[in-house]
Amino acid sequence: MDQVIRFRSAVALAGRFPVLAGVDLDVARGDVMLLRGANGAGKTSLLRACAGLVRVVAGEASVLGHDLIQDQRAVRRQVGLVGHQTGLYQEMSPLDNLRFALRAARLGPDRAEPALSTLGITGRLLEAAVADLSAGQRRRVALSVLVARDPEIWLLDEPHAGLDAEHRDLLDGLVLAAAARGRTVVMASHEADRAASLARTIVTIAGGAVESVTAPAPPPGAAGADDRPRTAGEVVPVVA
Amino acid sequence: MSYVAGGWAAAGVLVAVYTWRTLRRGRVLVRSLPPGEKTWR
Amino acid sequence: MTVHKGTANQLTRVLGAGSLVTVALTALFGLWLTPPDAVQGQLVRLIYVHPAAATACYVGFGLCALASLAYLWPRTRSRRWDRLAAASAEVGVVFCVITLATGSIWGRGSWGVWWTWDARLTLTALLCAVFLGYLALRRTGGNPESRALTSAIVAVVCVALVPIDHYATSWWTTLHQGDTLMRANPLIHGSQLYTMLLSFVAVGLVFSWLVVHRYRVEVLEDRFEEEGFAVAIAERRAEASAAVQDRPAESAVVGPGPAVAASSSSAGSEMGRDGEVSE
Amino acid sequence: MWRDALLVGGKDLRIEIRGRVATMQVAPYAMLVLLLFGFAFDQDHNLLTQAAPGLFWVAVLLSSLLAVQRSFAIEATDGTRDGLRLSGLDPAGIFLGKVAAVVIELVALEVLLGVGVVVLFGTRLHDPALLVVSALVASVGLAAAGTVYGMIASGVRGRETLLPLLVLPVVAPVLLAATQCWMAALGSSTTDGWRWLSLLVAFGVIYLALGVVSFSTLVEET
Repeated sequence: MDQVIRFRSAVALAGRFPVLAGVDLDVARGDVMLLRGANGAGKTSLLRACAGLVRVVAGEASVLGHDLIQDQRAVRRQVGLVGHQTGLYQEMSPLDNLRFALRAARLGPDRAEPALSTLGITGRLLEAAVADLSAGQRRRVALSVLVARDPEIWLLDEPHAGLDAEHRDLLDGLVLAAAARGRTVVMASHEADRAASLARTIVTIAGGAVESVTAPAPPPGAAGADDRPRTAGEVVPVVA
Repeated sequence: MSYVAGGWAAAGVLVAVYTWRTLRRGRVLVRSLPPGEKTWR
Repeated sequence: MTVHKGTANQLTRVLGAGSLVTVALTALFGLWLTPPDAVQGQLVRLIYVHPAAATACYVGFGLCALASLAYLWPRTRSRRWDRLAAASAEVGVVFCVITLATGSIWGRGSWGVWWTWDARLTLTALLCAVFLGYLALRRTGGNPESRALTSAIVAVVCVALVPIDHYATSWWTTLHQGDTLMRANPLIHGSQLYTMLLSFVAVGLVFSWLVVHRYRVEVLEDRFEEEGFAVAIAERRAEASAAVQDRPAESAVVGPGPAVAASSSSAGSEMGRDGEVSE
Repeated sequence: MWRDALLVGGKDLRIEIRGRVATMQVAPYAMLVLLLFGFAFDQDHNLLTQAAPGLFWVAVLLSSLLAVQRSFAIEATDGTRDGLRLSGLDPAGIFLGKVAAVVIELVALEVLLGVGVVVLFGTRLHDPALLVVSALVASVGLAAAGTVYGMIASGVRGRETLLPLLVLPVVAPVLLAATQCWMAALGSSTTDGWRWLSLLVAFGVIYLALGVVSFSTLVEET
């Protein structure tokens, strides 16, 4: 299977704090991977390391064949990250933001409008300042940048947060369609049931390292599963 | 003559204060090293 | 096996003793044994401090720039150069302040003013301000590698600007001051000359002594950062197993093995740690 | 690089035109500084005319700090810093684009202030070419130095106070040279203005080259 992300004992720092303390991770092309873990476990840092934003200082790390330790910049054109922050210029309109991002990525600015309308940003919203949009709308604009760029790897950090039910379904559809096109999706989410139903692989992170890698659970229903004894590597059903 | 004294004193005081501060910083750091390796190296 | 106190060793003891002796000799000759000058009178005794301090200041800044260049050059990149840059810049600033102070006092004595917009004086003051900015930048913390790189860039630029500052201040002052304040360089000779040379030796020794000590302080601080880092990684790894053990203990016996290796439930690991750096 | 510079510069100017922060805050601030100088010198007309170039450039210098701070404030909201790093733009292009945007803002400000100086202080013109060229070159120098240090300062704690501390001593020769150029251009001194202009050019070239070379490191490390 074609491997797009490979981490071995990867360590990354935020200031002097080791946000990643020895991560081992393999992601295959076309995978939809869910990262789980408590707040501060290192999910966001792992996503940012994949995007070449957090420097890996020890161990091995390569994404799409680029060695992140040698050069963390080369990979950036081929990945897209939607994080807690939208990365949008508040004073500019969604359309201008998208056109800027597309031009920067050497893509045609005419992709902007279709991508925005995919996520329901149309009409008056196209020209309004991003600062005047609601949080959910801003998030949709940020996602439309990803849709317009359609990078090799989609890195999503809490993608469902702040979206209404309709747009959550829309997002799920986009993720599955991307995976079907051969894109790889890695997302961190606390929306366990929703994300787990999308995911083909579930990775649990704790203390800045990968704790377990499992296939997704059968549909939830085995409530109270927490009480039964567990063995290593066993699938932990996720309780909604 | 008082200018000469002032100039020399100013230079002396500045060097003395800086020396004291640097040496003390070093000493404090060395003291907090783990036992058995009480050197700056 | 001697237990060293502080950042001293044989080298610094020799340097320190040499500094003390030469400084004492310079003071003895400079303040008492040499005659007053024909033109400057007693004020000439400042010549045994001011020029040597000014030289030390420039040497410090130059050394900082050279060390920064060596750090920026990929083949010679090493934290040693960064430490040397930090140490020499700080000692350089100390001597820069001494230069400004003694220069100002000398000016007051011979020209009657504490400050004049003399080209060299202005240049030195500008350099002092520039390197104070450099030191402020160094104190901002953050990742040591990033700090070393950015401060090395800043140091090289600061020194690269010296020629521009030099022309600016000298053209400017020749414009402003019709009456030249250039001292007719008093011809010094004999004991005065030797004392002045001695003062350069003394200041040179004090300078190197201070830089060595300051460099070692930097080594120690780096070391504490790195050791703190090793501890932090261990703690970070321990978080994972701690999260498992933190769960309400079903029994008094905390079983190792499978329970630890198993993935922790999201509920269990949610407790205990919260609001950490997740960016 | 040039393409990216145009893109980033255009983006910064577009934001400025939409937000009008610099226009509505920096320009009034600069005018206010001029007005305060007028108060401080107590209507001594000769003195003000003599000092006008210096006062003008001090006002520009202080405003350039604000312009640079603004230029990096827009890169600091809601993850736009990461956006810039992820965008794949050439760092040298980002630098030149941001410098160009600041230069255009500064030149606009200088036109406004220049009119203000003439009205408030009543100065006369002697050598318009020198006046315009030196203003342009000095603006480039100020913007280039400001952008380099703005980038350095934007990543650290206490950036609001660190930026002036880093920038002001460094741009002091620009203040000196630009003032001398203007004094020559306004006929209030007999100094050789074109010689001072060469100093401004040297400063601008040094800082533009420095920014182009170092910006990739600075974007990554701050």
